[in-house]
Amino acid sequence: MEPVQLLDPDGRLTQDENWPLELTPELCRDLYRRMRLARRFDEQAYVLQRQGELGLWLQSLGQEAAQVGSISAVRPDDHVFPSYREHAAALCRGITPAELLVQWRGSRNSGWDPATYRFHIYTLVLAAQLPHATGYAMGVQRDGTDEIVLAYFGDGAASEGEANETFNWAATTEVPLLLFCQNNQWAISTPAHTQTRTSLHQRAQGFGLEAHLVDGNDILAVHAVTAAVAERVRSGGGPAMIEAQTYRMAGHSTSDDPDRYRDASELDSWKTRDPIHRLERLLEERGWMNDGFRADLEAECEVFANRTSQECKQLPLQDVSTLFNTVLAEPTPLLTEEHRRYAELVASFAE
Amino acid sequence: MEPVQLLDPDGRLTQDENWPLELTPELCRDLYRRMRLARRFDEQAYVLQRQGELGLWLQSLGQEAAQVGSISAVRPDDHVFPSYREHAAALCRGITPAELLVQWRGSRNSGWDPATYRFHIYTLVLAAQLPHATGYAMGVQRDGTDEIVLAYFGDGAASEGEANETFNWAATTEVPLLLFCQNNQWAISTPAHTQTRTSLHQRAQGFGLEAHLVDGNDILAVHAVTAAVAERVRSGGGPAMIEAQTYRMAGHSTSDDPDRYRDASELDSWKTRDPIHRLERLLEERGWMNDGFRADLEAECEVFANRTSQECKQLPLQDVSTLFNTVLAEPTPLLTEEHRRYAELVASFAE
Amino acid sequence: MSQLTLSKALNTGLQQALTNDPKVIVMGQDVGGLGGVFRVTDGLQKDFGPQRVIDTPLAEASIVGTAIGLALRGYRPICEIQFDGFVYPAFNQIVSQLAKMRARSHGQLALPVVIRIPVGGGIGAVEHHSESNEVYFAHTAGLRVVCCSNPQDGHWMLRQAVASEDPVIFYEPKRRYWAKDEVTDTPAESTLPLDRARILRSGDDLTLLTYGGMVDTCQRAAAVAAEEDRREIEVVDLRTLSPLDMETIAASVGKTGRCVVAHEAPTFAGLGAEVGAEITEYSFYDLQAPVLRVGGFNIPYPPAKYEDQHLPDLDRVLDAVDRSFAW
Amino acid sequence: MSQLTLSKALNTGLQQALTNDPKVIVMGQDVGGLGGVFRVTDGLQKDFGPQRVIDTPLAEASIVGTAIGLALRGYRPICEIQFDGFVYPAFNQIVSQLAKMRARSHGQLALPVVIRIPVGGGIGAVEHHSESNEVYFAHTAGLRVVCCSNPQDGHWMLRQAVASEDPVIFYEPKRRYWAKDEVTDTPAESTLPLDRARILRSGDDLTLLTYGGMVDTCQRAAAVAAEEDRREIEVVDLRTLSPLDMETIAASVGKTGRCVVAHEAPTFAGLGAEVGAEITEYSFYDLQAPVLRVGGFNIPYPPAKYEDQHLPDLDRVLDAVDRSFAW
Ligand SMILES: Cc1ncc(C[n+]2csc(CCOP(=O)(O)OP(=O)(O)O)c2C)c(N)n1
Ligand SMILES: Cc1ncc(C[n+]2csc(CCOP(=O)(O)OP(=O)(O)O)c2C)c(N)n1
Ligand SMILES: [Mg+2]
Ligand SMILES: [Mg+2]
Repeated sequence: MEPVQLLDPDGRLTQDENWPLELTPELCRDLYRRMRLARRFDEQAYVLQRQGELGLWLQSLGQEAAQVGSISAVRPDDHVFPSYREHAAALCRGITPAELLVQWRGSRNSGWDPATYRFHIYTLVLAAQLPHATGYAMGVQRDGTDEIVLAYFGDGAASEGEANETFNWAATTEVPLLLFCQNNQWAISTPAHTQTRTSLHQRAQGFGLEAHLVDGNDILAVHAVTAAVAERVRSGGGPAMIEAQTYRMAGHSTSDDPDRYRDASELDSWKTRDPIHRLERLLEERGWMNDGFRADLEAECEVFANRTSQECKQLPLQDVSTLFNTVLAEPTPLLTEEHRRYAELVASFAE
Repeated sequence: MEPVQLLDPDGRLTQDENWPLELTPELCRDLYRRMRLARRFDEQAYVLQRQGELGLWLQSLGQEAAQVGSISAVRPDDHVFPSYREHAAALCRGITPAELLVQWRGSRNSGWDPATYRFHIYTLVLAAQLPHATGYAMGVQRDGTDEIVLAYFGDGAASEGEANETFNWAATTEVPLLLFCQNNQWAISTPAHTQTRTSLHQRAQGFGLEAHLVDGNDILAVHAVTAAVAERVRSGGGPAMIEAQTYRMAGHSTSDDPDRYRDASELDSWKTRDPIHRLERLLEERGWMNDGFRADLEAECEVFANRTSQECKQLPLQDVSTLFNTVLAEPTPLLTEEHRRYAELVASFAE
Repeated sequence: MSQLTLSKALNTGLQQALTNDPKVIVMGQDVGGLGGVFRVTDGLQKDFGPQRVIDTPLAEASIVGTAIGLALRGYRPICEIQFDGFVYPAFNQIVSQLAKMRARSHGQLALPVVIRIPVGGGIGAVEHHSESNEVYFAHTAGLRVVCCSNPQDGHWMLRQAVASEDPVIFYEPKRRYWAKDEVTDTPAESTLPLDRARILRSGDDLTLLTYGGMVDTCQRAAAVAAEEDRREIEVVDLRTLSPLDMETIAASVGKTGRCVVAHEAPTFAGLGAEVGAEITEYSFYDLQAPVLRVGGFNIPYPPAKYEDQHLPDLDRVLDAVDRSFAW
Repeated sequence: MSQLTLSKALNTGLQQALTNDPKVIVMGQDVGGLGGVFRVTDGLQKDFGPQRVIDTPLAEASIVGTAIGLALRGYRPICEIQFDGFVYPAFNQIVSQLAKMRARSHGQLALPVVIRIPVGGGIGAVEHHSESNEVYFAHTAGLRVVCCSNPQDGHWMLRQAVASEDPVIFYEPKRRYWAKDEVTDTPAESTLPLDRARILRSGDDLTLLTYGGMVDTCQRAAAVAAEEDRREIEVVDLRTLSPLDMETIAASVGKTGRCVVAHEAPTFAGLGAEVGAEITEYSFYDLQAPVLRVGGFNIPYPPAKYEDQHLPDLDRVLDAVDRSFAW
């Protein structure tokens, strides 16, 4: 099956009557801007890691269309359950660079308040967020509101039992859940064909989910498909799944060495399908991007990069007491005693 | 989709060119005899439980065609991984009543040597045997022999992560595994439609498995489909799945009270589709069952039932030392000491 | 005040919780029409409907995982795991998600989820149906682990667990489900907070610590010791396994100088080890003998016909008591 | 004899195991082309092919579950779990199947499966990548649980684990992967069986028991104590966590009369509790102070910037030593 595509790698619009999209300059510029900011942020975070300011960084390089295209197609009050590489999506929700980076700096395990952004904290245990998203959607269903839940996961995570239980549980309970898989072709060094024999959207269909395959580097297709499917989910059509074919253009993380397992030519071929590039071509061809917009955006990107650097370096450490106070609602006598003894020991050295 | 059916509930042969079956009196009599023996055994085990000779019994009543039809269609050297209700299948492999009952009497956790019968011990943790079957098939694959592995599971177990991981793992590794699901409509009190939205064979297809739906109360269909699929698996066609639609005519176990959750009319309707009954009709109609055969079989059933009773009541208890000696290859000092101390205590009371 | 079995006392506890707070949800395998295999949820679906008393698919990881999601949405789910030995598919969700969410979110996210687990042996069940796995969860920071032993405690501890902002692993000893006793409609004077142990019988000579299915055995042991050996044994029902109520425990052992811990779980790295290690630190100079442990053998739970040997009985508890006095 | 890092010593151990027995199989996520995230399986797939060094789908339950099946077929699989915090999806297979198969089959079925788990903190990793969960498995009857601390032990313990007929949970301390030391080509005189602890430094004043990533810290603590306080501390690397080598441990504590147990895992119901409880029973009258435990705090593993505080360091170990002497 061919993925849904509305914009080809050369920036030419293609036709697909099943997925209408009202194409406006504003929409295109907005999507383009968000992708550019996300990529600039990602580059900067990479640099920060190389400078030793972050312990680790997992780049979203190449997946901007999949993330921006999807999250921009749901409502701000739709709750999102990300995996751990959804930086572009997080930025779209207004999460700040500081909030995003603090986890990777090693100062916190999560940086933002999920309630503020309706964006759950990152989940590093693969697929573990998917039952959470399903349960949250069960709550929405019981509340009788018209929110939906959007959950991200990867091609690797799809092999976990919990991911497949989710396909099944969601299908049988008919919750308002939209499962969005970024198939970026790799799970660390493991190619997608080692994970699965069929395309993941076909698997989801087998469970009874409405499921679609979309060119994940075509932001117009991602946006159009997500918007249409989200509305069906919202209006009681039951849960659905979207598989976006995209590519992890960087290594798995800054600790990874992709040269050990994949050919440079593969990356080269995906570079010709860069998601930002093709929307840029469209904007240029249509004359929807003038010099002013271009210059403003370049400047905005640089400001954002600088802010990212600065915020990162200024990130505060919490007091160690937070560790003892956030295990349970109230610290237990054991924790209190442990904390007391530790403080005493530290104090004894300070003397 | 309609399940494959070769013999209708009234014992009339139907046509299905996709699933040829060489119908002989010998085959039909053999299958009939095995089903009758299995049912008689099952009834007797039920009685033994009610007499207090067994702690628990899970009847296979109504599932004889699914089990006998499938296991008789694979080779004796094909390794089988059962769940816990495969009594009819176990009997076909020559496992004795004593070996089958000892677990339910509470004297052992398993009663037979899996190597002798190429039939693994029962697994009570739902779906946990499925990765084992897959791994065993990986071994067969590496050994380069033409055995296949047959694994049984239920409609309830299919909801577990491990079952779905198995669908996926088997499909990607292309192991010689035949997954056989007895969809008996219930998982204790939970109906199949609470477990899954689609038919389970459709789900398996979504993973890329060859999968078929068969009337599980039609032993000819089960036998024909299993035989054909098993040969495809054997000849390198990759793993496959068969879903047999059948019915658990008894409660989940002797501890269960099915009246709490299901309508008597449902059972009545399935009684008209009894698997033994319909093959009997065919045998009668064709004149393949004379009085001698009938009388012999009745007698054999009674002998078997008596043997079942007797063997059960004579089941020995092992010495308690077995408990300490089968934890690891060698008992650890802790276990030795624990055993010694316990024996001493017991001895002190004997004095 | 009524005479209820433990099963019924838990049932009425759930009923109260469902009545008092519309956010409370009961979910699990066969909890609806069947009322659960131990009938603890009997009739609840009829009273509160299938939206609040949910018959789930057969998938423990998702039962706990979706409960976490429901809690994030503001609900208070009570999950039933059908038997102790079937909680392991949910282990990942419990240990890496449920237990850690508060810490991972630096206090922003609370998960008031209760996981009810029928626990332990003594009912002649087949394998995987008689296990005592409390220490896996006790060792896991971020969970409360409690175990009731009688109808009154079962009822009130369950209501307290539902009211708690923390995730609670709530153990119910199977062999006590049909034991009857008085249950009060309002908290009694004797009703303790969830994090306190209960002194069931006081005595000056030895402290016998236990919980769940072994409480009855230990009380009988104390009676025998009093009658036959004039030994006054203080019996403490721990009730809360994590955190431990060390105040009560230490006070008792400080007084008696001798201590035996009895549980069904294997002793090796069992809860008795923790209790023993802590007591020894608290009361080193007061101890007349090491804290002795009596537990199930260090083997996988044996076939039913051996459980009377495997589970510590009166004789094995009294033997440990004797050994303590003989030290 | 060569100077190897722990990672390389394990790698050559696997190489030997694969060479010596065609039934040995290495399997896990990214163990092939990548050679594992810690390079322990580096080059093995090239040498032994993808049928024997298997890049699996991303599903821990199935990694262990299919290894069980392979073992039933006569293979000897060595599974890699990528990080400690990702073993929980396989918990059901490990605890209810792998550990129990021998007992469930009354001795008929052996499962010679090794599960390698990089363990513990100290490498500045993100959450779930620094946990110490050994006690979950130590408490589980039917498993051997071991932990190496240096290249020579890593190499030989791994080969012994592969040769064992029992399932072995094999822990490798991450922060020691790049520590170099001599590894012999044949068993050295000092090579111990898998079920023995190793006395690393002898001393008469106090026994310091530890394992894995903490061994180095404890050896430094002993050196400081000797130098600054003239205290002779006996340092014991437990190596085997289940079963414990109580013979070695008890002999040491019988001699010194004081004992501290140090590990990275939280103390509550941690392995130190078991060690402490057993020692106290063995050596009650010899003990000058209670067995003291030093461990990670009883919290979920904290963010990386706090791990130097969370993990017991020289100061916390020495503080426990001081407290023991001050008792
Ligand atoms: C349960 C679990 N097992 C293993 C890991 C280690 N791990 C981290 S990321 C990763 C690959 C994930 O691939 P995918 O789901 O495709 O997401 P991507 O990294 O490509 O975004 C692995 C194996 C983990 N985080 N969780
Ligand atoms: C992991 C696990 N969870 C729960 C149970 C308890 N249990 C035993 S049988 C059963 C229903 C199984 O239904 P199904 O798979 O359809 O098999 P059937 O009993 O119908 O043959 C349940 C829930 C179990 N054995 N294992
Ligand atoms: Mg991926
Ligand atoms: Mg069923």
